[in-house]
Amino acid sequence: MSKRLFAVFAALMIVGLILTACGPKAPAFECTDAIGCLDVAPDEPVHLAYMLTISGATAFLGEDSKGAIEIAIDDRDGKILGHDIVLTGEDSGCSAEGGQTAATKVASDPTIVGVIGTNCSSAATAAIDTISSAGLVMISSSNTAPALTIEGQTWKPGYYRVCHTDLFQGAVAAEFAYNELGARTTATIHDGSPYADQLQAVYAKRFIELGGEVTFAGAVNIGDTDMRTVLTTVAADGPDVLYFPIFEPEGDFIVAQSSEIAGLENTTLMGADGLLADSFPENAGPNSVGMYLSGPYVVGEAYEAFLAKWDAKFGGVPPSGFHAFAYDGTNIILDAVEAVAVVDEDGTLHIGRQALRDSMSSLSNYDGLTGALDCTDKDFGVVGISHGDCATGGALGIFELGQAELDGNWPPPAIYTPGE
Amino acid sequence: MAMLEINDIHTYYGNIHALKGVSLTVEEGEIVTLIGANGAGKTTTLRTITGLLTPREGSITYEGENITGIPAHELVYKQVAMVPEGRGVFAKLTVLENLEMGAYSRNDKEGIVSDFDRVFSLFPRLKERRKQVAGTLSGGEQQMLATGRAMMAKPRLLLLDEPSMGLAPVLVDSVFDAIVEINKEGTTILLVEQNALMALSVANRGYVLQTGQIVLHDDSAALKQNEMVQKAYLGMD
Amino acid sequence: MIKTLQENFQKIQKFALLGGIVAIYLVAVGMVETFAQRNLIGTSLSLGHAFLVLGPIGVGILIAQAMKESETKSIYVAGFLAGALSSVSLILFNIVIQIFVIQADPDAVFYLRNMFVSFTPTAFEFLTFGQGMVLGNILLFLFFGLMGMLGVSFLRFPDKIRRGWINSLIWVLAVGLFSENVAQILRELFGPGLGKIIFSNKSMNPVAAIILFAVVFAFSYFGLKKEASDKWAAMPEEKQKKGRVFIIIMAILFVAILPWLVGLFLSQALFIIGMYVMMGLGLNIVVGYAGLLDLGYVAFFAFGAYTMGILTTTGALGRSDLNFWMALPFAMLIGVLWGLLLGFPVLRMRGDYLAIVTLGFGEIIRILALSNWLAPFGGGAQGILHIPQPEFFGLSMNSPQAMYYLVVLGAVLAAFVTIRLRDSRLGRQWMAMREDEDVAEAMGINLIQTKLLAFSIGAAFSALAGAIFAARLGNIFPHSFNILISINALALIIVGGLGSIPGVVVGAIILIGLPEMLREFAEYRLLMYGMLLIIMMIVKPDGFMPEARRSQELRDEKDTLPKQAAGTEG
Amino acid sequence: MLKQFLDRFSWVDFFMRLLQVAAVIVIIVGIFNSLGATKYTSGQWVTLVFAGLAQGSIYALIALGYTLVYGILLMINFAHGDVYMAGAFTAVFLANSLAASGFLGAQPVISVLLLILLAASVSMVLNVVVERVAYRPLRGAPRLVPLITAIGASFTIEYTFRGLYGAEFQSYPIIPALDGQFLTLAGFEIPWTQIVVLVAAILLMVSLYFFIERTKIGKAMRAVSEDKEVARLMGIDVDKTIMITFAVGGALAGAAGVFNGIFRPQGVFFFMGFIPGIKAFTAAVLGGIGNIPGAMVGGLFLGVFEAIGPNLILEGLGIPAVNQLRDAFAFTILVLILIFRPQGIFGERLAEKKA
Amino acid sequence: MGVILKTKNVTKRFGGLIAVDKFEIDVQENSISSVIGPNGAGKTTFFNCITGFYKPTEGKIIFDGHYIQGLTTDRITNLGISRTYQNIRLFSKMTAIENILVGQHPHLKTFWFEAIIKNKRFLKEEEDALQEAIRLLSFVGLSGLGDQVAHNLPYGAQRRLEIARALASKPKLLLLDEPTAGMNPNESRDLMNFIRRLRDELEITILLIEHDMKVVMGISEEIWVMDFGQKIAEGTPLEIQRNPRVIEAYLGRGAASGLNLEAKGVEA
Repeated sequence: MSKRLFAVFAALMIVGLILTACGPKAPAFECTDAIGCLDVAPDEPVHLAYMLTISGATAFLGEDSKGAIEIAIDDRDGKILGHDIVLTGEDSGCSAEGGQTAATKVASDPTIVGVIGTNCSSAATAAIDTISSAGLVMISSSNTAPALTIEGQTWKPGYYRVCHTDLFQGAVAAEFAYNELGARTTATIHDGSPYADQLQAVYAKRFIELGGEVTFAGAVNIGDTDMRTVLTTVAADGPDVLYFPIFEPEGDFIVAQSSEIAGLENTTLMGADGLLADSFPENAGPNSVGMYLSGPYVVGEAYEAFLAKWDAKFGGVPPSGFHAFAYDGTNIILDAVEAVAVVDEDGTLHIGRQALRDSMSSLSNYDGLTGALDCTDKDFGVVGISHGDCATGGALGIFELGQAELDGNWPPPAIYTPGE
Repeated sequence: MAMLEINDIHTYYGNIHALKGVSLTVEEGEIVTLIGANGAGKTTTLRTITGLLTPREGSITYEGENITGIPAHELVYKQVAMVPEGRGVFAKLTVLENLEMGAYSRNDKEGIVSDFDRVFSLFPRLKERRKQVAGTLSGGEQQMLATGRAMMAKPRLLLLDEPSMGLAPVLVDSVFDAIVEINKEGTTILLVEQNALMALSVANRGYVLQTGQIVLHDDSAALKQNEMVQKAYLGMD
Repeated sequence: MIKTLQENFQKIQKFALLGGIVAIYLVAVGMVETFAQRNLIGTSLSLGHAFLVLGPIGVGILIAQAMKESETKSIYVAGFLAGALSSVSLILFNIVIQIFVIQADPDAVFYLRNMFVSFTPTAFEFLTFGQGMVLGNILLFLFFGLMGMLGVSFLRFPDKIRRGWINSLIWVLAVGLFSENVAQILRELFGPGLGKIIFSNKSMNPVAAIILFAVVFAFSYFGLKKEASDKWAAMPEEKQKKGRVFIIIMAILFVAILPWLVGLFLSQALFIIGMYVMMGLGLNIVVGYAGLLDLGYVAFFAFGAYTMGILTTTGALGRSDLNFWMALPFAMLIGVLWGLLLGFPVLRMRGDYLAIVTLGFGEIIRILALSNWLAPFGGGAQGILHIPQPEFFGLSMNSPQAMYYLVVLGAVLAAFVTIRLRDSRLGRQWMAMREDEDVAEAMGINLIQTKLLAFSIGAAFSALAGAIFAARLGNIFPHSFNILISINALALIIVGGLGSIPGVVVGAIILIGLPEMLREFAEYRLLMYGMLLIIMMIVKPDGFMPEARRSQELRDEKDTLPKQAAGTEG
Repeated sequence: MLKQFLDRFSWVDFFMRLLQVAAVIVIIVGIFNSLGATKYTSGQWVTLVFAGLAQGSIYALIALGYTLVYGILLMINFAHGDVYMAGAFTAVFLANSLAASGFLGAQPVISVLLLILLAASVSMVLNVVVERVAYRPLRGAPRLVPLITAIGASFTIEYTFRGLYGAEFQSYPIIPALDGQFLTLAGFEIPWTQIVVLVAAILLMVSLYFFIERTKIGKAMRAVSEDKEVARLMGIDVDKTIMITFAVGGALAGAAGVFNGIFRPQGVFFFMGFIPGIKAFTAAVLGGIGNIPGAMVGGLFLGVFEAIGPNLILEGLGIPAVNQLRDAFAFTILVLILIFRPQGIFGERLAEKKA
Repeated sequence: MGVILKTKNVTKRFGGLIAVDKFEIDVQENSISSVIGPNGAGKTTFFNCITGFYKPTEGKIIFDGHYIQGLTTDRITNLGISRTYQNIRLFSKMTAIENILVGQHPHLKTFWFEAIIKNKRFLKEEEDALQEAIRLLSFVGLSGLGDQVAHNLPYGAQRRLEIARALASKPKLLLLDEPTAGMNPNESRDLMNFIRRLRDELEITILLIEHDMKVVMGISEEIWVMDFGQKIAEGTPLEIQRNPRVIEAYLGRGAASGLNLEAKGVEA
């Protein structure tokens, strides 16, 4: 090794050592938390992360949630307990491998307090293990797979969700169809996503339990544009109700093309929260008049204000229907941080990770954009014990679309809620 | 002033030095032939002249104008045409369409029509087959088509690359007859040929190319008598 | 000088237009605005700035290249001019935003933000440095001019300084860009302190940046790398040999301890890279050696994963309760069988017909896995859940670090088999078939056998990768097996250099590793990936590590013959 | 005799034959069962066929771009589906403005022509730029290299447009003049939108055919596709001709984007080109890639086949949720056809050019 | 000396086009013979029928006691027919040695798995094959060029390499398709002598397609003349040169009279 080379190495080493030596002094605070504490120095921000689907065909889901998270942070002027809030994000995609990789990224950053995400249940299924063992909390705006919060199934400590599971929504939709619409036959269509598949299965099960008959359980693929073939198959039996809990644009195609198919004249169309966005009637066209959507019953002044903020910040309206959950989820985490953080005199925060989980798990009667939320454990009997399911199910409703919605009125009136 | 003047061109294929300083001239009205072994650089010379290749050094002057490195398709507009080696007819186009492509550089509709007749009178076989797809022609007919197609550009200088290659002996004569005929009508010809005997018998002058360099240059008659040429290219001992 | 400028004005205009297009593109797709939030150094230099100046700096470089012969001073002036002119597009952009967005009524038909989502007041703010319409645009103009001069300086500084400071700049930007990963590595090595000092909120501390800049500059300026390599060359043969052995041992050690140096996330990235190396090696046999363009390679990956899932899962779909190690050979075997089965119908197809048919197979398999029809066997849309992780002497390999070793082993196995086969009769058969199928057959080669061997050996590695993937993930869904995997695998072997084994590794690091490290760029990640593919192929069409040919006739005296070559006439 | 037979016996041929027979049997059984069940009315079949034709004409227009480029450069322009998206995505904003201002209702024909003009120009320019940036520097590179840049171009275009126009879904407005209008043909009702699209697409295709066959530029394109070097010797500017080819292909794709918006207005977003792109490529291969009438027929064939196939064949085999399998079915048909005819429906036999 | 290759009634149609029309030849063992005829007469198609590239529409081909019509190319090669191509078709990105090694394929027996474990048999066979390849390389006069990538070789060397590759399969019958195309008279003469050596030293039967009449007449023992797919004449060089049909359809008067002298000159 030449002398000069050595000199440079030596200089590097010295600089490194000095820098290490000058590191922050050990805090006086003593952490007693079971899974450790997170310390935020006075000049450091509180670090939130999101894991959403930002790229690919489902990017609109991620954009929807991400915007809501940013608005939630803006609502606090970007500050919590005197610290800035930073939001960093990972693209988890709508896939298991994306979820897992994003989770390892998040888990390897010890400054992160909590995670908002994921959009897709498959991503969450693969991420939950890593997130949980890293001591983080994670709250989802649109994971609806029931297994995620059921003890003994996929659930792991630290996982929460704001949205209702398929078990609620599918059942509500089936009851509405059977009881209110008086339907006795029904057909379903899913799009191959675990979400829609699950939801239509729950719906069909409940519908049969009520005494109805499922004439056809069909499916399309994400990316399909021509729904005439599947609609023709549906039309062959002429069911009373067609339930298709899928997303845009496939849902748009089904609605728009249904009028071309002979035999569907007497079939009522019913979609789910995947279509509950204000762009839907405009996209789907006049056929959307008279159809029903099941979904979160999000109304009220707070929500109107939220939409106004969205319009100001991003222009237009959110691209999908889960933003309100993302907004609530962000607030739940931040509120929990506020509740459990120990503040030193110099402004240093100490956040016990287990304490944060406990705080979130004990949350009840929380007044969110999406109604009253309750994250405590619940017993679902046969299904199992559920943890971290914040949605009460009370915030679900069935909406009827009319000409007014087509003309730009949003949201549509809820004509049925399960309590009634 | 010579019609075509090539001055010390060096052409490379990648790193391969194919032409190492070739110089030659063609006077108006002549038939000049370029003979040499395979790989000597004959085709490379023609390709460099027409702009399919660009020389790294040296210059090419055509009628006093520097045409070094000019894109091949622009040279045609200066009435220089080439019949490529292996004929290169457009196999899926009809005979007529092939000829039309030959006249691509021209816009004078009447002139083109009259040149069709000229080509057909030179090669009557083509007239019979003008609606036929060129790929179904026999080798000799394809050579006629390729030559006729080049004539459609109304060239003042015609470059011919191995017109006798792969032809039956019986056809070689008629191809060379046509070359002489074209020349008589006023087209200058630079002929690259493997068959040195035939080439020298129609050409006024000849150049001998060896491994990328001109080694000999003389009148055809003199070249025929040259001992080296006789041994190497005419196959006489 | 004026004269030189006049002479070159056309070039200046042309390059300025080019730079302007690049600049407006980056702004219009929203990259500049989005990345303005992401600081590289301190709070003043953001990634948005780095993107913004790409245009003018590039213009400067082009100018310096095109005007090589001119005197230095006029080149700088030309660079300034061209850079400044390239800002015109952005000035126009600013005016458009001012009129059609900021001052327009959001409900008006011509309210441009309805169409162009990145035409935002924030972008305007950023581009005008917050100084308003007039002053802001003037500043922008001057700033771009300076950046043009900066670009010129890349080529015009004295050589030593030039190299030094370009290297330093690259290093500083790279560390700023990969701050999270660098910080993570520092954390693993030195604890949390150092990283916190160098980075704050992903951005590099200015002092640290200056130190890094200085160090790299010193390295380059004093030519330490060259000195070292000169010394190496001067060493006696024997010492070099020893040195080589030492380096190889160090490399193996490095690979072995790597996951523990880089932490959880980068280990996961390494795991994915390793998986793709394995697949790439398999696909390299099919495409690189045998010349069969296979766009449906993901199918075998899926078979491996599903076999692993079905054989080991404890869920309802489980068919047996094998453990990972027992299921692994079955996964490979199933891969091989399907390689044969799918290879069969396409034996007679060539080139692009083969490509579309294999692409079709990939899709068919995915759709079937998704279908209600086969859901009783493969779980349909719900996938297969709860696939146990492998155990190694009782230890569950549930971390990416542990699985990393598994894929490294798999990749080494794949490389070993590939090398051995390449240098054998079968390898020559494949290559002959790739060069000319008909002539290869006329050499007595049985094409059917040879093709099927390529398909099935390639499939075996893909299935192996799939099986490991399933075990790492714990859950598999049909959506994971989309065409992107085939495309990635194909792209990485071509970018690396078709037929080259080190090329597969390099390709995987660039095309799989880099995007993983750049995850935070989310919506622009695939955009950059796409551009990267184009640029890399244009710069290096033969790949980064083109396949090398062995010397066989003159085995010991390498390079003694001068390159024999002659015209390709004829 | 036996020995001679055994020498010539090929397992591949045997299995191919077996596969062919099996496929035919399965298809016949499927059709027999489906039709035997009389589940669908003849009106429903006709609906499907016409929807398939309209869809197929869009495939065909995109496929022409693939085939033109393939013919001239022997490369798969993988980004072509995204070129289609670019036109459709850009024109949707104009379409909505036209609808909002009422012009679309008042002057539907002019409006649609305007839309086609805009979409075709955008796609055309984009395709030319892609050629200039991503393909031209690679003339003469190994064949797989342009495929990779094409894939790169595909990503670049998709995410550029996502950056420009956002990730939301847009929809074309419904043209009032065609809304809910049906043509009654032999007692069957067919939506006018589909008829318009089909007729317009066929018109475009026929004019393209004449352009290629009759005009000087068209002939030059054919000449270049056969031999670039000789074409240059004829005075044909090869780069320019290739550029024109890309321009024509791009314009057709852009027009297809608007046609798509007429008969199926929803789902306009940055990823919309991917699947039609692959389907159109499939159609081009079905027809014999490089062959222009082949691309047209291949497109229409694929459109109709995937529209009626699942219900007609798969359902009769007792498979549940058949529509989910439509793409798998389309690809299976492709594989079967290529097994029967390895060169596609109209392709030339490659095998005859062996030695 | 027996007949090594016999074709009976061989016909090949492409659609309506008859490329080869009931063509019959008998090639004597250990002979050198030629098929000549105008361009497009069907000579190469005929070769393709023999080597299995095409399946003859009708007719039989008997090689060394086997009926080979309709067999796949690789089987025919394994029976002992090898060929070169009109336009050189080397494996252009492989080295010269590798080209020859591929040519040896019919004689290599190791199983692919042996290559992975590198057992003794594999190593020995590879070494032997390599030595044989080097020997063949020097036989065709290309020593020292073995590690060159084929397409970097000079034209003449490529021709010779193609022959070496064809020889590597140890054929009984070698088909040469225009071997002297693009060669000057000197080179052609060298090649003629080389072909004779092949026959004399390796005892290979040789069948040529050739345009260079000096070569054909100087070297062939028997010639078949083909025109429009049909055989219009057969016989010794002398008989062919005098055959009026051949002169009319193919040779032309001038060429025929000149050739006689030339041919004699070569033999001298």
